[in-house]
Parts: sequence; structure tokens; C-alpha cells
Amino acid sequence: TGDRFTSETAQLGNDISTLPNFPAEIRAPAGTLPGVSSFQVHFADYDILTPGDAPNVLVAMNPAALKANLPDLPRGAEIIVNTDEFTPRNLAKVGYESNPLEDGSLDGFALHPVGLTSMTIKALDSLNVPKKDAERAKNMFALGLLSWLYSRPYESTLKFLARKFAAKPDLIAANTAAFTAGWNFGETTEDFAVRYEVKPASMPPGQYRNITGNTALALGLVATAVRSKLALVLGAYPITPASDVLHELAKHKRFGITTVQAEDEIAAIGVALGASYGGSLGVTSTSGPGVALKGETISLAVALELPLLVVDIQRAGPSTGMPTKTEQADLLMALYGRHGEAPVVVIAARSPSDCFYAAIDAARIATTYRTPVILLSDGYIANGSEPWRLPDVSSLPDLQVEFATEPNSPDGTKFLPYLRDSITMARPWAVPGTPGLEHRIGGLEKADITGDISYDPTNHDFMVRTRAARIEAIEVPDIEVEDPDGDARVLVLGWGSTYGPIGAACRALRQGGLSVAQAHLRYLNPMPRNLGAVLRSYDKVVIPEMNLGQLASVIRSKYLVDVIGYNQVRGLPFTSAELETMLEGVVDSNA
Amino acid sequence: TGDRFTSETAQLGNDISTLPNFPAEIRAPAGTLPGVSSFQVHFADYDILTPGDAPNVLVAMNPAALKANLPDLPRGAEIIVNTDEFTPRNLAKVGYESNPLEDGSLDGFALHPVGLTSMTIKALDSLNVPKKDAERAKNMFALGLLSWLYSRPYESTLKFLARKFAAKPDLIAANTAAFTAGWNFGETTEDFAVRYEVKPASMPPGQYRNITGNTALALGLVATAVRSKLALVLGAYPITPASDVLHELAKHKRFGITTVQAEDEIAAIGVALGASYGGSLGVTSTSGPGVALKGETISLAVALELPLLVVDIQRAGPSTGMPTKTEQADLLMALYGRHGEAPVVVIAARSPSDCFYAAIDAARIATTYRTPVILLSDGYIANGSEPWRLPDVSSLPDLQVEFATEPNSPDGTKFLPYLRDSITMARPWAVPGTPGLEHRIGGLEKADITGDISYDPTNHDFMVRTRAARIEAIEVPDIEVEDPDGDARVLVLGWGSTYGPIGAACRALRQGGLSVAQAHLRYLNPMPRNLGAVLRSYDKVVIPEMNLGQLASVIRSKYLVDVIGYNQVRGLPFTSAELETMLEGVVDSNA
Amino acid sequence: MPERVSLQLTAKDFKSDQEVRWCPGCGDYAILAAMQSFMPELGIARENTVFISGIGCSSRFPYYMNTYGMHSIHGRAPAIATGLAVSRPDLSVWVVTGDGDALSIGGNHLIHALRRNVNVKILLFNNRIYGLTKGQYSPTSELGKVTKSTPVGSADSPFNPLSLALGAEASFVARSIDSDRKHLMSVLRAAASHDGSAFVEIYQNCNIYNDGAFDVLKDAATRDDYLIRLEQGKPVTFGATGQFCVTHPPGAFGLEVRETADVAPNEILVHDETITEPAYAFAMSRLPGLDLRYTPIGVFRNANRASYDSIVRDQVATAQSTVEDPESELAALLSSGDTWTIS
Amino acid sequence: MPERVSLQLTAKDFKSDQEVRWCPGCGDYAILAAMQSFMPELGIARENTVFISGIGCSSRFPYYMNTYGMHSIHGRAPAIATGLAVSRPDLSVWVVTGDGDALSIGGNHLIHALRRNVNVKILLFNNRIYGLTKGQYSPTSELGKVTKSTPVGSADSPFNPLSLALGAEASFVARSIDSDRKHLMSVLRAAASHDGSAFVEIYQNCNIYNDGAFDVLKDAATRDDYLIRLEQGKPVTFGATGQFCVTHPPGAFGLEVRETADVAPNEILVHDETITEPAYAFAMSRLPGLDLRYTPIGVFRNANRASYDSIVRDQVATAQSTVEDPESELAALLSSGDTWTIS
Ligand SMILES: Cc1ncc(C[n+]2csc(CCOP(=O)(O)OP(=O)(O)O)c2C)c(N)n1
Ligand SMILES: Cc1ncc(C[n+]2csc(CCOP(=O)(O)OP(=O)(O)O)c2C)c(N)n1
Ligand code: SF4
Ligand code: SF4
Ligand SMILES: [Mg+2]
Ligand SMILES: [Mg+2]
Repeated sequence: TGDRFTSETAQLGNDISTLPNFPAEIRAPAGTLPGVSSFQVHFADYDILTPGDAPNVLVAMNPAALKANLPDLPRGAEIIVNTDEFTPRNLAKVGYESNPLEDGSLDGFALHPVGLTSMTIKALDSLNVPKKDAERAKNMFALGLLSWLYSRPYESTLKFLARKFAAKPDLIAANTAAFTAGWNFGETTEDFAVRYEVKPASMPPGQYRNITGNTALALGLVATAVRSKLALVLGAYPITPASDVLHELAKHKRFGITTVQAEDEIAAIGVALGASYGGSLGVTSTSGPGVALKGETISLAVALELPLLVVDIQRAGPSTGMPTKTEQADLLMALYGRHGEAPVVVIAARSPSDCFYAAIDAARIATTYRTPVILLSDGYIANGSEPWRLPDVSSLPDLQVEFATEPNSPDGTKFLPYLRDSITMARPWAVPGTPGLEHRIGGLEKADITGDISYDPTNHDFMVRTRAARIEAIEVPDIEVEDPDGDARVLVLGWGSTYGPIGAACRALRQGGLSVAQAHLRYLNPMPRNLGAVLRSYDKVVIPEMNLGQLASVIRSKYLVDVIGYNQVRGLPFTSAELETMLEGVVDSNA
Repeated sequence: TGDRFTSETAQLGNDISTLPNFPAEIRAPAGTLPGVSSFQVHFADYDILTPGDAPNVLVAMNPAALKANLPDLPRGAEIIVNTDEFTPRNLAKVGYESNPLEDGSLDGFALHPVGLTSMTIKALDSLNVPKKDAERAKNMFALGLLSWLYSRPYESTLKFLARKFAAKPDLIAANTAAFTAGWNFGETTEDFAVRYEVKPASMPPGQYRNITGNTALALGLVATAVRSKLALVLGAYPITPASDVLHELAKHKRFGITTVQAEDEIAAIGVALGASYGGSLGVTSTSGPGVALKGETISLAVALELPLLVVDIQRAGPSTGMPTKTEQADLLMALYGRHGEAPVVVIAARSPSDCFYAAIDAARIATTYRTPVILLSDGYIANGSEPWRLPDVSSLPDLQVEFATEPNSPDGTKFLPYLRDSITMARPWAVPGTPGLEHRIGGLEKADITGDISYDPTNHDFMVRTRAARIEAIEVPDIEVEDPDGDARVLVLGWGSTYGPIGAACRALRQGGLSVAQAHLRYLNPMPRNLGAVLRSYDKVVIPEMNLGQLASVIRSKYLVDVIGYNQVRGLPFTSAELETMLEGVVDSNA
Repeated sequence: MPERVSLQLTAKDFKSDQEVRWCPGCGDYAILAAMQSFMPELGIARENTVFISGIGCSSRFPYYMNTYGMHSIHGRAPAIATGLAVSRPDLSVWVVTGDGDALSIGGNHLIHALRRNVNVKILLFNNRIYGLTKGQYSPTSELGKVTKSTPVGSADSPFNPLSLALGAEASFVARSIDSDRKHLMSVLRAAASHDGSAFVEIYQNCNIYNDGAFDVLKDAATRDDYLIRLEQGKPVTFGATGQFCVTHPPGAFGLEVRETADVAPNEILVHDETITEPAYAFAMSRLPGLDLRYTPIGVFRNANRASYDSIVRDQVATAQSTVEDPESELAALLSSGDTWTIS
Repeated sequence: MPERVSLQLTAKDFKSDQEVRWCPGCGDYAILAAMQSFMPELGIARENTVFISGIGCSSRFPYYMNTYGMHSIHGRAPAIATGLAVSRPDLSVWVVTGDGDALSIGGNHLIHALRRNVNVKILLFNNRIYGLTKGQYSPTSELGKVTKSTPVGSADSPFNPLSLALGAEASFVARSIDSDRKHLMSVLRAAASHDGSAFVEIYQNCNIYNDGAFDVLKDAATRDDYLIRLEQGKPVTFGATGQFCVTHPPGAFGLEVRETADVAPNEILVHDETITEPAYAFAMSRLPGLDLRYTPIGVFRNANRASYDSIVRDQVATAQSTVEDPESELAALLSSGDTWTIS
């Protein structure tokens, strides 16, 4: 602890800016106390809606380092702490009364407690370097971890080490081993995903906190439970990058929230559906591979017409793909990934804090219209964070629902489970425990109104069309177009997490004197009534997506508009810079 | 046995044509031997490409009845035999040497062995009718069964009975109980699906047999095993209407075919994939609910780039829906029902006998291009049958494949599992057991060429586009348009089992002097190169589908053509009559 | 557990308006009748009773009970029932399933429900065949079974459902037979009063696709020598005149059937369903041979351990008790951690 | 079974070119090393050896073996391995899985593979936690486990993997520990020579999310009193000086640990893995307490019964032997049944 940087290993650790193509922002932290070993990765200072992959992380090798650097560390940054050094003694030495890793004082940051020293020593086990030198190699371990996290080159760094220590083979071995161990630790455990720090364009007066998308989404569900007075049951099976929704909700039992870690994704949605059947709000959270498994049960929920919320935090696929990287390629699965005609509502969140409102909205639709709703988020906004202006709780929508309490047949004698509300077209939510409403429902086709099993051809055709019509009829707000100059001929249409970078690109273009209009879709099914008219009112429509053009294909089919897709499937969000260049081209070519 | 029709129950059984809205075709069979109790449902004699729901079934209450009516029973008809009467003694009495229910002599028909007498007696248990009367009620049981099978009215029949026997309440009770028991037997056991007898428009010289779609599909797989010299492994979990594919293949082990009845659909496709990995042709057969469960594994197969054949015999959904009824609503799931960008080949069979060739074609594509292929059939052609002109085995395509045998790196020292064939863009099929090619594959994103795990953004983008491009690049024949008059301005585009009724409708229109063009899609992904041009060359394009317009939505998206959808989701195939009327309207309005 | 009151209900009150649609002669009728006659004595209101099933002939059961019910999808009933049970302690939740539904596609949900000890009563109608799909072999069909999908005989040896349940930590395990209403009702009674998961295997005849599968346990000629009725605290003897008994030879782990005459009374095994050590019930589950000879029926195991849902609910209740006004608690939660103000 | 030949291979030959990427200190390293040193003696060619895994840290295993391998999807390895084993008798097929992969999402495939007795060797790396996903509790975590997903403790009591396997009719069941290479190799040896499914639970330390879970079985201070080494045909004694032994009290179904000194030698349990009656191995699987005291390691059960894949292959082979020329046989099949000619 507090060892001075004598050995070249440590030197290097403290001087990594000398590394080939390593981000210039990485340098010894400002105000490093003498003898404090740590390094910090700084934030580039451009339009912060551009996430790029500008890293922002503090590696604190010990309590002193943490204490020294915390003050000038932006909120939401990553902190990797070397837990081996966070002993009561060391904490006391720098005047910490309680352990900052546990007392919640670091809530605003993304904390990764890692046993840097011990793991480095273990990594160097086989080569018999003296323990002290091994310990010093921990900076290289941290460096390897960061290199993986920010997709930095691997080979070249090792080559660089080789050159640098040509004279001292044992040091090469030690540093290489430490560096690769750090790199592999990042890849193997799914604990490390790049977190982007995003700041909204304008920040009106109010109380703010920094929040990640997954936390916001979980809090949105908590708010839903409170405002709807419904018990909320989350059935979930852990999966990156969705696990944190489960972790967060598990902390909030005091709001009548039950979390069940199920044996698999199919059980998880089954638990949620069973809870909804019982009058709770059933929710299940997962990522793409999990949704692929839930299709059959979603199809059942479509037939049962019960509320159900399915959260999909998208990650890079197909198959296992790149679990810690982001992507938007689950849209078509959300829309069509079930057998038979099984329409559901699909909505998407656009930013970390928007996850809060998207969750509430999704839950509202599910309970009001008694339908499964798929809420799409992705790794970028799920792990990314932004300042969030805290809402006034009482201003949140009233989500109270009405359960059926008595027979609904015209003559008031019978209960008809599939007799619909004339406005919402929803069937009654009649929960077990209600006397007089005993009834049976199931996945076989049901007769309209009575819900009895029916193989009647005309009834089936009617029910299939009704299930489609009732989703299509759900009220969603018109889409709003942002075109300050009012004379734009090119529209950029986006959905989900591309909102930030698209917005930044548009602002940049406008500053450059070009007009461009931006519209962003929250409701992917049903779509806003005015969307077709909006699309047709522009010369060109550009749709940037982190997939091969999934929304574009839906828009083309629905509106026969020849949209221009701009697609990148790199596991990374767009940078506003690249979007700006692309859009500039489109606008110019249209002039 | 052979009881004369004295009791009114039996009378009725022999005189059911007197029943209100019961199909006129049902009457006492021609050439009924005296004392033979049976009735036959005849075929209306119009363009037999129109399936309508014209029933064709013989109910043979005993061996005598079977013997008497078999001669004039069209091939492929249903035969419901009362197994209780097929005792050795009764068989001998009418001169059967072997039991026709077992000796395969009824192969050309759809045989349903049912214990009509015993079940009727059991059904009447509670009401204490004399055993003899109870026995006689078996005709009503059969009638109830048929009524369910052909969606005949239920209530009105019972009312009719009530009126008819107003004088004899006990007979009402007995007949009603027997009738409903028969009806319920049909609904409860998934053994009864309407089978349509379909005859091709032209029947060129050759040797024919009658065949159902599921049998043809299974035989196509047998032919594939023979012509490819590959072992074929079917992993399947029973489900209506796909189970018969498993049943049929289980009979043909002699061709090196292994069938594994797995614990569920996920295991079933896992078994198939494991077999393909080992160098066999892995196949899994199921229906919609099963495909919904297989999505995650299909996504893995996309990443592994191994051959895999997924057969989906579609049935009416969503959820359990109407298992014995037909539908075409799994198309979008087949195309998009997986997480991430996970493109697969999708092809559809158009008629019972076409299932044979579609299966061979699907297998050929899977093995040649090392990709999952989803083959779509549906309950209508799966259970329906038609005369099939037997192919000359040697004329079937040569399906032999080449396994990798040695290192493929330029310098010939290493094996590169993701180094592609320049023409097919397929990676080598290197099966365990091959020395020198040991390698590891998995669902994580892989580096191009080496197949090593890679989180590199550029590589991921490249691999995603490559997986899409290699499917898009698969050679499929141009779509052919049938327009004998050559001046049609309206095109009818179909896919799958609608081929028969659409064809009949078009022929009828032409006979009526109207011109209409017909094109039918086998390849739904990738689509024929010339399709766009073909579609644009007509004033109007009509797409009839047994769903809410799934192909139509894909066509609109791909080609921006404003097609006209004609949709029915009744669990029944189209009748040519209704299509004729509809098309006539379109053609006229276009004139 | 849902409250029990004395309601003047009869079996008829538990019959739904749907007519029963199994094949004439199906064993499911008898089970349905037994359940309908048992329900009134259970004293739980109809509206507080829920039957959840998967897919299969047996899974049609809920339609015929005049209670709440869900005919869900194949194999998933235990998962759905878990979600209901964990959120609704006031309900009596029953799962009706088949040998394919529970042990084939639904195997994972079954073993996890038993491991967690969720408060649901699981009734497995075991006809050793897939009835609904026309008679393929099931995970309880005997090895070598010839069916449509196995023309030369099946290659998988079956599960012993009770052994599997015990291996999965089941706290209540029992077996009964469709044809013995009195016994079936006694087992249902025991299951209903068990706090936690109750697993009940019911041998059920499918007279269409696997007729007579259990005849040796029913025919007067054989049943006495094949069937062993377990009764709590009673020596395990059987046979028309009790001429056979079950013993546990010293040193052995399995059980043995002997002639009562040759055995000292104190050597005869005395049945105790409450033994916490599952090895006893496990040994009992292994007694029958492939020919069903020596098939014990009754309650094998009935052990107490906290149910999953009660633990989960206690955790939630404890947490909730600390909250006075959810709205302000929510406001506090939202503004927790590190916040700042922009004015 | 794949043929065994003597190949002059060493552990190095089984190391792949991929560098091993587990956390430094992870127990998986030791298991990998043990496997790599065991492989040469097995005498099966590298190209005839296949490792199939699911998803999890443990499931990265195949990448590091210079054999054929597939890193598949979560929980499905046993199903995929079944397809491979049934079609390729010439291969030695191993499944590597974790406690979540095998017992949570993969539970159904596991129990069915064991029931069928498919010829695959299943190695379950049990670290009693979800490692890859950052440390949620697993189906083998102790009741009340506090993790990210259970801040006030888990509510489900765990599976006993060996009991579950035995309840699922497993023919071979064993347990070993990552840290004891010699023992681990001996168990791998036994598993490899078993014809049919072999289920091996390997206690594995996750030093990041569940560090020290098995320390009592490793620390010099405790291990002698906690660990019981089962050896075929040997009396079951343990402790530094063999001062403890296992007995099977008459009348009891479970086992008991006593001071060797107080027990007559002939009363000490003699281990026999070959007992066909699974109740013995089951009782043995129940011996350890929640604190891992009295944890037997070694082969619990090793019984012979025909493997699923051998039966299936025999059926196919027998059928195939009747066919001379497949093409003409195919022609015959196509034209079978009722045909007619149109000329
Ligand atoms: C996902 C899915 N797979 C398969 C089926 C077809 N299926 C319905 S019930 C059943 C098995 C029925 O057997 P069992 O559970 O024993 O019930 P039984 O009919 O014998 O009472 C099968 C395979 C289905 N409905 N859904
Ligand atoms: C379908 C699916 N669901 C969930 C996940 C996330 N996931 C990957 S591994 C794992 C569990 C890992 O635990 P275990 O099997 O014990 O392996 P370990 O990492 O502990 O070795 C989970 C939940 C996934 N990859 N796929
Ligand atoms: S098929 Fe068998 S199980 Fe199903 S209803 Fe008929 S008799 Fe009962
Ligand atoms: S997380 Fe645990 S199990 Fe996974 S590699 Fe690290 S130490 Fe091993
Ligand atoms: Mg069954
Ligand atoms: Mg684990």
C-alpha cells in the first residue's frame, strides 16, 4: 500500500499514456497524493450526448487513492477498487469512518470491487517472481481489464511491453501475465460492460440524481406498484445485461414487490403470468435469448388476455453473441416471434432515465388493456447513466385498475369472461377469490363472450381479428417531430437507445446551418396514427439502427415509404459524429 | 353383428340424411349387404382441386360392412372401423384371411380403429338402457364423431332427436348420450382431423399411389438419407398435426434413420443439432408451439453454421388454438422468431405430394449451405392426400456432401473452421473423428476465418452481414407465372397449401373467359431474384392467405408493392368457389 | 393456507356447466368424481380454489370443476401455479398434470416446485402413455413399449415418479388409483392438509391407448397379492388374509416381501410417513417390480419444512411493515443516494 | 464405446491454443489440469473426444481442450450430446456443465439423459453460485444465501445433485473436488470406463463470488473430520487416524457416523458401488449435513444397464442388415401399398 513507483511495472502503471493507441485521456489523476497508486481515465469534453466510447473510470488501488480522486470524478463514472487494500486499518489511516464500498456513499458511481492484488499474485503463481514484484504488477492487471473494457488493442500492448522490457525477460513475463489475466477477467465474468455517461441537452431546474437505465426501469416498476396499488411479482432468470433489474427490485420488497428467481426463462414468465392471473402485476425481465424461450408463453398470454410485462434488455446476438455489448436486433422477434396470429404491444425506451417512464407506460397499457407488453431497452442505456430530474410522485399517472366483482351477463346471472369493455375492448380481470365469478380459461380457441372452448370456424376468424383489432385500437400519442427551422426536407426516424446520438447529430447539423427533422418512436406496436402522414411529408426518411434494418422493414411494409436505412452492428452505440456525417450527405444530396 | 335395423336408433343411423343440415352426400352406402350396418359419406363430384370440406368417410360397423363398401370407396378416404366387431370369428365369417386393419391392405386409406360398441355402452352406463339398445346407439356415437369432424351443428341435431323421439324419452337420453360421447371423443383425442382428398389437375401416365403430406414428407427424408448417404437423425416431440412424421420415420430404420422421441421440443432440436455436428443430417419436426420453443437453438445453429432441418406443420393458433385445424400463421415466426440477426432459409410445400420434393430440397439446401432451414407445411396438406406419380429414384438429385478432411489454411498447417467456400459461402463441415481438424465452436461471436471468440466491433458487424449475405446469396429458381391467356393484368400470388384452391379458382375463371395469372412461392427466404419484376408487371397482385396477411407484409416491405390481401382464418382451407368469386371481383374492377 | 369454513356444499356444487369430454370409460372420470366429492369436506370456498393444468387429456380437468381454473400450456402448470401460490396465500392451488406433461416437457418445473416446496398440490394422472396425441410412449412407459413412435419398442427405461420426486426433495409424496375412490379421497385429504408441495401420483387407465395398464392392481384375482396399502403407524402387511408382509432386512437398504407366517411380528416393517430421512420413502418407492407386483399406495412421505411461498411472503411482509405511506416512501427512494439541485 | 489404443500422448497434447481465461485462482484451472493429465491414459484419440458444454464459466472448458468441442447454449448440452452420442458410437462424449447450467435451466435434459442412460460423461462443476452472471444464488446454494438477487437470503432449499441423479435412475454417480487432482483423476477414470451415463459432481471453488465454499473439505484443520473417501469393498472409515466410521444401524434407512473404537469391525459399513438397489447410494448421498460435515467423495453408484444409444443403434443396425441396396429398397418403399398405373 502506498508503495512509491520505483519498479518499472509500477512506473508503467502510472504512465500508461505512453502506450501505443491508448486513449489520450488516460493519465495520472489530478491531485494524486504522493505515493498514491491509481490512474484515472478522463472524459473528452464534447457534446456529451455523443457517447462515443469515451471512457470514464477511476482505478483506486487503495483507500487513499479513492479519497484523493473522488472529488473531481464525474458522477456515474466507473470505479474499480482494489478490495485487497480496503482493510479497516487502511481505511482508518486515511480517515474513513465507514467503508465507502458498503456505506452507499458511492451510489452515484458504478463500483467494481476487484481483488486486484490477490488476483495478480495468483495470476503470476506459475512464474516465480518475488511476491513484492508480483504485487506491483497489479496495475498491469487493471490495465488489461480496462483494455478489454474499451476494446483496446491487445497484441500491440503486449508487443510494446516486450520492447520496453527487452532487457528484463522476467518482467516481460510478469507484466504480460498480469495484463492478460486482467483482460481475461473482463471477458470471462460478465461483470464489465462499458457504461456511458450521458447528459441531457437541457437541464431545467430541479432536483437531480444520476441513474442507469436498469435502475430507472426497476424504479419505474416500483412506482407502478405504488400508483396502481397492485402487488408486483417479478419472475426472472439472471442474464446479462438484464440481471440488474432483478437485483434492484429484490431490494424493494417494502413496496409489496416479490421477486422470484426462477429455474429458467420459461418458468420466469410462467410465474409472472400466474401472478397476473391472481391479480398482481406480473413482470418478467430478460435479454434476447430469454425472450426466444418465452414465445410460447407469450402466445398463451395473448389467448388468455391477461396483463403481462416482458422486459427485453437487448444485447448483441445471434445466440450468445456478445453478452456485454449492445444491439437493437430483437425488434422483429418482439413483433412476430410467436406461433399463430399473436399480436402484442411493443414499446421502447430511449434513454437511461426514460426507462423509468417507459416502464410505467408499459405497465399501464398491460393492465388497462389486459395484454402482454414487450418493453425494449438495450445494454447501452441499461448500463449507461444520465442525470435525471426527479419527478414529483403525485404527478405520476394514477394506475389503479378495476377487478370484476360480479356477473356481467345482460341478465346479471352469469359471468362471461370474454365479454369485452366497449371502449378498451379488454375482457374483465376476474381474479380467483371473487365469489360468483368462478370460470375456466385456457389456450384452446374460445368462443366470443362465453370463453367456452370453440372449434367453430367463424368464431375463430372473428377472435383472431378481434385480438389484432384490440391491439391496433390502443390509444397511443401522435409522434412529435422536432424541426426548429421548420423547413427540413429530411426526417431522421429512430427508436430506442439511438435517441441520444441522433439528437446530438441533428443539433450539430443545425448549428452547421442545415435543416433536419427528428422523430423518435416509443410505440412500435401499435404505431402512432399520424406516422404515415408524417413520413410522407418529407423528401427523405433516414432510419439509423443498430441492426440490419428491422424498423425500416416494418415501416416499408406498413406505409410503403422507401426509407433509407443506416445500419451498424458493432455492439457499440452510434457516435453523433458518424451520424452527423451520414446525415449531412443525405441532406446535401437532397438539396 | 349384422343386426337388422329394427330399433329406431339403428333406423336413424341408417337414415341420417334425414337430419337437418347434414351433408346431402351422407346416405346409406351403395350395395349395402342386407344386415350390414354402416354408412358412407360421399364425395361431391366437382373440380376436386376444390377441397371445400366435402367429407369422404366410411363407417364400417363390422368386417362385412368393410368388405361390402371398400370396392367403391375412393382412395384416401377415411375409414372408421368398429374394432369391437373385428374378432377373428367375424373376420372369418365374411372370408377375411388376415385382419385388414393390420395387414396393410388399407394403407391407401386413413384408418381410424375405434371401439364404437364398447365406448357407446360405456357412455350409456349411467342411464340403465338394456345392453342391446345401448349397443344399437353406436351409430349415433359415430354420427356425433362425424358431426364434430365436419363441424356440423350440435344443438340442432340434438333438438332433432328430441323431436323425433318425443314419445320415447329413454331413447332421447340414449341417443343424446351416444351422440355427444362421439362428438366429445372427436374433440378430446387429437386423432381426428379432416382429411381432404385432392386430385391434381392433370395426371400424366405413370405409376401412382395415394399419399398424405406427412407421409410424403417423411418419405422425402428417407430419400434424402439414401441419396446423400448420410445417416438421418430425427429429434421430435409428439404434437398434432406433426406426430405422423415421427411415426412414419420410425418405421424406416433400415435406411439408417434414427428417431429420438425427446423430452421436449428444445431437447428435440438439440438432438438434431448434435447429430448434425456429428455428420448426420439432423432433423426436427413439430408444429407452431414447438417452433416457438426452438428459437434459441435455431439461433445457435445460425451461429454454428451447421445443417439443420426444422419442419413446422402449422396448425391454428395462437397458443394451443385448434390443434386439428389448419392455418398459415407461422410464416413471420419462421422468418423472424429469434433474437439477434439470425437469418435462416424458409421454404414451403404446396400440396401433399409436393411435401416429398420440398423435404428433399430443404435438406439439400441445409447440407450444401450449412444452415438451418425451416420447412413449412400445414394441417391441410399434412393430413390431406392426393394421387402421386411415383418418381424414378435414380432421377432424384444426388445429395452427397463433402466433409472436411484436412487443414485448410493457406499454408496447409492449420484448420480454420470459419474459412468459407468461395461459391457457397459455407464453412467446412468438419466432424469429430477427423484427425487434425480438432476445433471448438460456440454461440459467442466468432472471428472471421479462425472462429476464435471475438468481441471486436468491426468483426461483429462483418459477421452479422456475412450471415445475412450468405443466405441471401443462395441460388433459388426464378418464380414461374402461369398465364395461359398471356394477357392477364391481375396476378394471384400464393405460398404453401393454398396452391390447390387458388389453381382451381384460376382455371374456373379462365373457363369463364377471364384472364388471371398465378404464381406460387416455394422459397420465402431467400425469395426468387425475379419476384420484384414479376410483381411490378401486373396492375394488381392478390395474395390469399390463411392468416392476417403475413406474406403480404413481407412482399410490401421487400418490393414496396401495394398488394391486395385476401385473408381467412377459419381453420379451414379456402374453397376454390370463394376464391373464384373474390378474384372475379378484382379482375372486373380492374377492367 | 386458505381458511377452512364449513360450507353446506355438495359434490354437485363442484361440477361446472361444461360437459365432460373424455372418452367413455376413461379413468379420468373416476378421479374427477372423487375430487368433486372430496371438495365439500375440504371446506374451502369454491372461489378460493384454483386448478391449473398443462396440456393432455388429464389437463382438461379444470374445465369440469366449478372453481377457478386455467388450462395452460404443455408442462408449464407448476411454474404458473408457483406465481399464483406465491402471491395468493388465500387460495388453495392444485395442479393437474399427466405423465408426459409433468415428467417429459414439464420435468424441470416439477422438480423445482418440489425442491422449493411451493404450496401447491400436484396431481399426476399417470396412464403411462401420451393420450391426447394418440398414444406415443411416455417417460413412465415400460422399457420396450411398442407404440406409434416406437414400432420396435422404446429404448428408454422409465422414471419412477415417486423416486424422482423424493430425489428432488419433495416433502409430501403419495400414490393412489383412479378406481379406488375411497383411497383416492383419503390421499387427497392428506395432500390438502400438507403445508407445502404435495406430489400425488394417480394410476389412471387410458382405455383407448393403454388399456388395462393397471389391471393387476384392480382385478380381484391379482390385486390382493400386488397392492400394498400403507397406513401410518401400521405394520405393512397385505394379501387377502394379510399373509404377506414387508420387512427391512438388517444390513439391507431395500425392502423385502415375505410370508407373514415366517416373520416375527416385530420384524414386520411399521409404516411411518413422517420419517424425516427420505431414504425410507425412497426405499419404499423402489419396492414394485416392472410387473407392478408389490405396489404400495398411500402416503409415502409427509415431512414438514417451511414452504417457499411462506418464506418469500414473510420477507415481503416484514419489509412492508416498515412502510407507513408508500407514496412518500417512493419519493424518498427516488431521491435517495447522491442527488443535487439545479435552480 | 470408442476404441482405446495406446497413443504416446501427454497432457500438453490436450492443451488447445486458446489461452485460459478464468479468474486467477478459479477452481476450474485445477479441474482442467486434471482432465488434461487424465486424457492420455484414457487412450482415446484426440479427434475421437468431444466436450460439449452449456453456458457459464465452467462451460468455457471445451475451448481449452485440444479435442473437438462445442460451447452451446445454456442448459442444453445434455440434449445436444445425446444427439451426438446416439449417432456416433465411435466418440467419447463429455458434457461439462455448472450447477446453474445443469440443475437450473438444464434440469430436464439432465434427468432425462440419466434416465435413458445415454453414453455421455457429465461433469457438473458445482461452485454453488452463478459465476458468469456475477454471483446470484444457484439451485445448490444453501437456504438463506444472501446474493445480489436475494438481499435478505434465498428462500429455496437446494437440490442434492446426487440424490436428484439417483432419483432420475442414474447408473453411475460420483463426487470429487477440484483441489484433489489424484482423486479427481480416479473418478474421471471410473466415469470414462462406465458404459452409459456417468454423473460426476465436482466441488469447485469460485474465488470471486463464493470463495471458500468448500474450505472445510480442504483445510488441514477440518478436512479429515469432514471428508469421507469411499473405496470399493473397503470399510468406510475416516478421520486422521481413521477414528470415525460409518454404520448402518439395523432398522434405520439412513447412515450414521460413529467412533470407530465403539463399533465392532463387522458393524462398519463396507462400501459397495455395485449394489443394484439405488437406496444404498441414495442413503449415502444424504449423509452430509448443511455444514458439509461427513461429505463422501468417490463413486457412489456404478451399476450396469444397457445404454439408450446402444439399444437405439442395435434397432437401426438390425433393420439395416436386411437391406442390400438402399436405392432399390427406396424404390420399393415408394411404390409400396396400394398403387395403380395410368397409361
Ligand atoms: C409445446 C407442446 N408440445 C407438444 C404438445 C402436444 N401434446 C399435447 S399433450 C401431450 C402429451 C400428453 O400426455 P400426458 O401428459 O401423459 O397426458 P394424457 O393425455 O396422457 O392425459 C403432447 C405431446 C403440445 N400441446 N404443446
Ligand atoms: C437462455 C439463457 N439464460 C440465461 C443466461 C445467463 N447465464 C449464463 S451462465 C448462467 C449461470 C451460470 O451458473 P453456472 O451454470 O453455475 O456456471 P458457473 O458460471 O457458476 O460456472 C446464466 C444465468 C444465458 N446465457 N442464456
Ligand atoms: S385418450 Fe385415454 S386418457 Fe385420453 S380421454 Fe381417452 S381414454 Fe382418457
Ligand atoms: S467468476 Fe468464479 S467461477 Fe467464474 S471464472 Fe471467476 S472464479 Fe471461476
Ligand atoms: Mg399420460
Ligand atoms: Mg456455478
